[in-house]
Amino acid sequence: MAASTATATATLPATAPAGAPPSVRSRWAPYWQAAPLTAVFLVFFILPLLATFIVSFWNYTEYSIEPDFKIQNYIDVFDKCVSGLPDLCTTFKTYISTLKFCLIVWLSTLVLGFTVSYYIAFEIRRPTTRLILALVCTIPFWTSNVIRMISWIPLLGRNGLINQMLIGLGIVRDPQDWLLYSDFSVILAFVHLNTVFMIVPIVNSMSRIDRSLIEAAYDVGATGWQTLTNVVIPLCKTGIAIGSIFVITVVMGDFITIGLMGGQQIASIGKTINVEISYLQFPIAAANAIILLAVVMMIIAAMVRFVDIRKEL
Amino acid sequence: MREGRSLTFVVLTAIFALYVLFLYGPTITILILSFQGPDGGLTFPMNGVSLHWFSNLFQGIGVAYVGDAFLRSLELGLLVAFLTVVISVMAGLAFRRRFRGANILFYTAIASLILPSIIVSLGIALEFRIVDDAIKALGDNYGIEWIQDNFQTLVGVFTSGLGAHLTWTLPFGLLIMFAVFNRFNPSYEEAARDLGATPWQTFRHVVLPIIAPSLVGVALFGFTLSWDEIARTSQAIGAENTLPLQLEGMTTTVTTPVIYALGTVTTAISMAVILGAIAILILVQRHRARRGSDAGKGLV
Amino acid sequence: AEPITLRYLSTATNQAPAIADQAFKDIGVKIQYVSVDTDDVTKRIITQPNSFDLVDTEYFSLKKLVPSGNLMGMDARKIKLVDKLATVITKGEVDGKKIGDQGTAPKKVFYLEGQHSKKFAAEPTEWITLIPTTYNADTLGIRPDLIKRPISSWSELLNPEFKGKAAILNIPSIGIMDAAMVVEATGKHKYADKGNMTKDEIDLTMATLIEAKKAGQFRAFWSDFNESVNLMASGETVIQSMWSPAVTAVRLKGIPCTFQPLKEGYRAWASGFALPKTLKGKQLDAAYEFINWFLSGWAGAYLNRQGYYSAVLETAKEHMEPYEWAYWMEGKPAEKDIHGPDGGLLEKAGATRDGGSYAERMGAVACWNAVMDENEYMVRKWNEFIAA
Amino acid sequence: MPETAATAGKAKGLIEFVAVSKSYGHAIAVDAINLKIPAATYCCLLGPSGCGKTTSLRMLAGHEIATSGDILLDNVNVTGLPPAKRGTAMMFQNYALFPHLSVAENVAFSLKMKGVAKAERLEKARRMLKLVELEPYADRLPAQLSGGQQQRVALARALITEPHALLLDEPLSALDPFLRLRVRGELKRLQKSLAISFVHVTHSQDEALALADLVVLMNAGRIEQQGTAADVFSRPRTAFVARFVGSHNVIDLGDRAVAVRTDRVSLVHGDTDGASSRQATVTGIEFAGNGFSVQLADDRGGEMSALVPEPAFHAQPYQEGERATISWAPSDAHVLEGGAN
Amino acid sequence: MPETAATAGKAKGLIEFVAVSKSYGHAIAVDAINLKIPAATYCCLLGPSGCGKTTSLRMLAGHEIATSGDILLDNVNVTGLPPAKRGTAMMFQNYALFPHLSVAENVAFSLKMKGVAKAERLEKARRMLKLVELEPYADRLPAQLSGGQQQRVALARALITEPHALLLDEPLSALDPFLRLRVRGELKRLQKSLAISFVHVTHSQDEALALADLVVLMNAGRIEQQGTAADVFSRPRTAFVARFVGSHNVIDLGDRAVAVRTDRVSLVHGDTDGASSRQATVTGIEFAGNGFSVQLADDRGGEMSALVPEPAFHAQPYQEGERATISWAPSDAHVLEGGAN
Ligand SMILES: Nc1ncnc2c1ncn2[C@@H]1O[C@H](COP(=O)(O)OP(=O)(O)OP(=O)(O)O)[C@@H](O)[C@H]1O
Ligand SMILES: Nc1ncnc2c1ncn2[C@@H]1O[C@H](COP(=O)(O)OP(=O)(O)OP(=O)(O)O)[C@@H](O)[C@H]1O
Ligand SMILES: NCCCCNCCCN
Ligand SMILES: [Mg+2]
Ligand SMILES: [Mg+2]
Repeated sequence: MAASTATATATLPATAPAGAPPSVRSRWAPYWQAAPLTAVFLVFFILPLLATFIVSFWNYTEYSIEPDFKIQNYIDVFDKCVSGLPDLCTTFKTYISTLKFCLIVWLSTLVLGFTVSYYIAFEIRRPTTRLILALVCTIPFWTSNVIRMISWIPLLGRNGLINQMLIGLGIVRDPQDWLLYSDFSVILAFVHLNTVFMIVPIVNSMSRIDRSLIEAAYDVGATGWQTLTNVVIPLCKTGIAIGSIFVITVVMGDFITIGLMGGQQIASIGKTINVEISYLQFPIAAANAIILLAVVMMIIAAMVRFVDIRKEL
Repeated sequence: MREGRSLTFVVLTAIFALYVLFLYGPTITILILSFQGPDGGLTFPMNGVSLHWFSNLFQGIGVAYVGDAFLRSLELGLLVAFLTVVISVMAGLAFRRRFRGANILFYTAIASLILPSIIVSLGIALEFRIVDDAIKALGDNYGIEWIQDNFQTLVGVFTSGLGAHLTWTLPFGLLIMFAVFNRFNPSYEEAARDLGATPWQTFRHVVLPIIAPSLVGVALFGFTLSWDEIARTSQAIGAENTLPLQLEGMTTTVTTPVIYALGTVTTAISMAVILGAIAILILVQRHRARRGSDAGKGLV
Repeated sequence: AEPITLRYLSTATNQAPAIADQAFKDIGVKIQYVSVDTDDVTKRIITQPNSFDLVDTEYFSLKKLVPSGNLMGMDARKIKLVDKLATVITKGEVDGKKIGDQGTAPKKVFYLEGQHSKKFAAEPTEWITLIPTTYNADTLGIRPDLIKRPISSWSELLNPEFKGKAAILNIPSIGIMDAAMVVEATGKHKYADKGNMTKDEIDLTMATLIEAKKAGQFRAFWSDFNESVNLMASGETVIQSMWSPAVTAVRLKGIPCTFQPLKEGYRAWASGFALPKTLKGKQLDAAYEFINWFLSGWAGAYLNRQGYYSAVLETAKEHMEPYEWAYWMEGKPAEKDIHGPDGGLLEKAGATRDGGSYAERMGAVACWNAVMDENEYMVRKWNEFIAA
Repeated sequence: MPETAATAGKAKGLIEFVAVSKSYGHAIAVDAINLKIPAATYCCLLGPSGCGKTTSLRMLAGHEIATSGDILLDNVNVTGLPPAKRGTAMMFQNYALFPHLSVAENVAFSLKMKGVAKAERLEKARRMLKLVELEPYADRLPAQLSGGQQQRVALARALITEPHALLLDEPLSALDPFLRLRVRGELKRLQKSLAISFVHVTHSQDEALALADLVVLMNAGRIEQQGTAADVFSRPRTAFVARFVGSHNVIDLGDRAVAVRTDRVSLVHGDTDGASSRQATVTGIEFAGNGFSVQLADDRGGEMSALVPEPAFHAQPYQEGERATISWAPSDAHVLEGGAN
Repeated sequence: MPETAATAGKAKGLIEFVAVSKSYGHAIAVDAINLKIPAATYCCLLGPSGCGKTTSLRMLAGHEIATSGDILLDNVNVTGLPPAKRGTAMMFQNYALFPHLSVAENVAFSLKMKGVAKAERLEKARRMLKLVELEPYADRLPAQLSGGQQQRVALARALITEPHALLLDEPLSALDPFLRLRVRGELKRLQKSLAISFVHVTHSQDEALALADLVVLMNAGRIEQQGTAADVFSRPRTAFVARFVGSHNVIDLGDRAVAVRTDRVSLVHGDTDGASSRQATVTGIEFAGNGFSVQLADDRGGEMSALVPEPAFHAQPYQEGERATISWAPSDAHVLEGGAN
């Protein structure tokens, strides 16, 4: 345990001033150094976002989009959303479906990711072992997502390995349909693809927790669980937040996983946008994108209110 | 924390093992099924064992130009990795000092990371569409023949596609560089200047070699992210597909285990790239270590 | 000299490497396939008309494609076999008999007023929109081993008996027509044109689909050829709308599958070649040369052996064995084993083709794949259906 | 000295190590040590880096499990007990204050863990903070305190558990020299007023000298010498101790080795004969505050050093390179066990 | 003392600070200091944390630009020159050895920057390494060296630039106590043999005492006192200096304040009258190696302390709480400027 104390001190956040560079140097250096980054974000992020915003007010036909200023696209998005109540309109239903997946996947990846991170960061003492286990968690990341997704099909299908096993073991008599092309398979694939996004930042946060803090908690009588809730969790809030933001944005914008694993019959806002784009309805797709952006930003803003993400850097 | 192999440890080990099984289950399934016999299908049971689907794959599977897509993705990935390193390092250096707009730039990077990819992708598609239209209108209005005859679009793997990938990899690169420079001791640079190095020499001979291992990390990260990117590329790619997009197309069009063979091969290649990079790092470190080991046995 | 390369845009199923190889052998033109899904073919023609030299797309998309002005009318004078093109496409007739023309029947969109016109011509002109490549009549595919009773109507698609085991296409404009076939079969409503519904008809049709979806009728929606094969072969579905060669593909795996003729008739489709407006010079010449080659028989025979129908039947016949022709086109029992274009065994001697001869099948067409005037509304309703 | 306090009725903190060992794999960090620290004793653990000080302390705290042997605290065998059940409290080198909790919450932490109601525990914490004169800082976060203040918070957090023994691992090393002096005075006062034992690991001899009732000097996992500070510093048992505590000349007399304090030798100019003396060459001169420390290379190959009082030095200064004779009274030389090495 | 070296022809390193100030925003780190360090002088900068030592050193090195004032090195005004052009070389606290370069490459770094050919620069580096006795380690990486060896590499790397002045910021603080002693001897020897000036920032009085020809004691951005070590330690100019260097009683005599060394006061048991004396109560006793330090609270509210030699203490030990009288010879008391605060 003395060894873990030693590594803990080694990984303490740098107390030195944040790498303050020599003070005597050209004042202009930061500007040209930051220029390429600025340029990339300007051309491929800011302007596209602006274009999306502008186009969301344009008109469109089957085969063209035309500069205009009309809010019809937004009205269309919210078609019957008020008048149709108490029945939910398509947009609300789609958001509820997307948010439902988001919540379930977020909770699952959080619990699973946190547990695995805790195991790696606190239960494993040798730094090399820790590194290896962390690598083990990230290696499947290098197989194409699409292939990893479709490889669930031979496992989960009506005649898949799992069903054969369940029937073979006499656990069920008939093949279980809910294993594939269902909410379950979508969630499974999401958890499978995204838990690593939780693990990496949380392990990172946890490895910065000074081991002596844990000992100090035990020393003054905290149980393992109390140490977890009173010390570990508060201290890796930032990692949790970063991981959560990843998972939430990925799930909110997804259409591929939901499509492939949901048999194309589950709605997601990403899929709506995607369908609209394939029918060249860029303006309404843009309007949907702007609304999605607003929703995601609200979720994240709520999250960031509790945590200072920059602290982690 | 104290008595090591506690119940917690056992339970957590079990959970971890299950997680790893869950994580690798599909990968292993692919691996096994790619060795299906010639008559085997996409699902279990195995119908013999063979290399049939691999040979099938290397003969070219006809439906699509996977080989071209593969090379294209490789090129794009390497370019993205390279640009991510260069741009992130430069920006990392910039952020060590105060400059106007630093905060906006930082939050833009964060926003680029957290914005749903489909929106970024759509935005890039729209932007290029508008620019394309503008150029064509220019051609028509001024009767510029070259434009009328030849110009089609600016969209492409190495224009809009590259940009889309960079919006995804650069924020990661930047965050890693923040971490790297946070831990970078500025007295190395002062020492270099003290010893007469120009700013460029300081960077070239001191900063760069010291942060080099992290840069390998950034490059690997950039490559992997690009190699497997779909959502951001989906709307912003031109006529030619990247490998993952091609694969996505194939999932609906290929009915044979050749797709698993392809999965196995791509996994093997990405693993080779990554393990190769790690091996190089280890070798370099060994080499450095060895230089000194014979010098003096009596380490004081 | 450098061989000319043509970038050939279409769905993956339209892209047989053998055809490309043969074309290169015969005329020295290199074909480079660009494969995307059905919707994306349309999208690319409109947004990236420079990204291909030749496109194989469907007639129903023309309503969107022609107004974009990105395609050129094909010069009929340069198509050697223009007079031999199947009348099913050009006139909507089989052996002189009119067939169903609901939806975007090819004859409605076959000619343009001028080479660069954005309007379809009512009468034949020398500017053709698409030179047909393949066409066929789709119906339901079923698993007779799992259903174990005769199926004769589109209404069975939504029969609760097959709850969780049915599928339709994920392409909204086609999926809704399958649903319309069901609605008509159940007698709930009679459409003036299933391929061009009014808003009310769209609402009604979608309501039917939504009801079925909520009841758990569908296993999954498929987007392309092989996905439909996989669903059927793995037993995920037992009844779904399908393409003829896909049914053959399922049977090839040793799994019983029938391309079931139904009393309400077929939903037909046709695809064909178009050229981007900007194609010129040697590329343009090569494109015409390739199209002429395509119609000259080898490719037609190849397609016919796949189970599609080719555009010029006479030339295709020359490239097929008589027993093959009898099996594929005349609905006769196979005299010998039937092999696919890749040489694989498709049917044992003695088998007959589901649905019978060319005339029986194409003669029973009820409607054609279509893009509706209310397309935008339809897409919105489709999203509603998905969200239900 | 410790006896006085220990004999008082309420004195707590009688600590016994009985043949306690700790090994990590094959490496033995602590090698069968026996140690008895009377109740209410200020004990300092000294020794070179890696000699096992921290390990011993952590075994006592329960953060490390002894490989063999027993540890007793106030006659209870605590060898197998968890840290919180032992009656020890630990003050960590970097204080290990919970960065997300306020000063008061840090101090109240152990009470919270026990389920004490919020108002009550904060009240108790406030009283504890008063003791360490930090009441006004109760609502700050640790990062907003100076090193010395953080140190006192850590102290308060440890003391609120009412330990029988307080264990401190290099508690002063992070403080600046001024603060270090102040805080060490406070520690000593506190220990006396609480009448419990403090076990304090340090690298610094000054600290040990100033604080310890009992100095325990370790070397390579074993206890090399224990006793009062004066004992250890004036009468080192072995050459190792003599060298470690410094200000001693270790002189090899052939049959035995002796140690003589550098302020007990006398130095004269030039070569002079005599028993208990060495001829030598001056190799360096350093001012040492209370005199000049003259470094010498003695002719038999040893290094010696003599502290010459200021007036004497000024009267007849030494120069580098000059010859000089160093001599000592045999009564000032005491014999070292185990020779000169 | 420094004069002897400075007067030698080749001696280098005459450093002058002329009204040099440095402010960060509104905060003044260094406040118009004037300082002249003769050539070939070992100068130690001492002072409490934050008093401006590092800032002064860095201004001299050129890593910080003076807000106002001039800095001269060997009569050249270097105020505006870049670091490498000044003739100074800096040794950083953690040595800042380039971790990716071998020892030889580290030492040769400055030559490489100048474009000296590889063979030549490595040869020169090798000669430099010989000087610091590290030749056999030329091919190692810094991480493979002990702290003391690293320190010598840093030294060699600095010295290869043939500086007129070597600047060291707490060069010994990272070393363990044993090593610290050894290395400080080496530093002093080197400085003498090179006959250049060393400016050495330290927190430790021992270090300053042992090394410095010239001690500069700073406080809050100003120089509080400068002089030989003996000067500063025996004759503190102000109460601040007396307190900082310790071992002094600062006594407020009403009209003036004086300082008396704790080893120059005499202590007797009980209350006794007399001039130059104070009645007091014993508040603490600490062993101090060469005697016992007795802490007293004098009846006028001051705190005092007396160093009682061991034999005297043992003959008549003091107890806490006992009354005692402390007295001093007026000749041992010297007057402090600025009173007792
Ligand atoms: N977890 C561990 N695993 C292996 N060896 C260890 C471990 N902890 C300590 N050691 C070894 O045990 C010995 C004693 O270490 P310990 O930390 O007790 O020394 P210390 O006296 O506190 O030293 P320092 O003064 O440097 O803090 C050392 O040789 C150390 O390397
Ligand atoms: N870059 C800076 N920006 C603002 N203030 C600074 C900066 N560098 C130093 N200071 C301030 O200048 C004063 C002098 O600092 P300096 O580092 O010179 O002190 P020091 O004597 O070296 O202290 P220490 O003994 O702690 O190293 C301090 O109050 C410090 O806070
Ligand atoms: N080989 C030509 C196959 C064409 C298949 N296209 C089917 C489209 C059905 N909507
Ligand atoms: Mg220790
Ligand atoms: Mg400093």
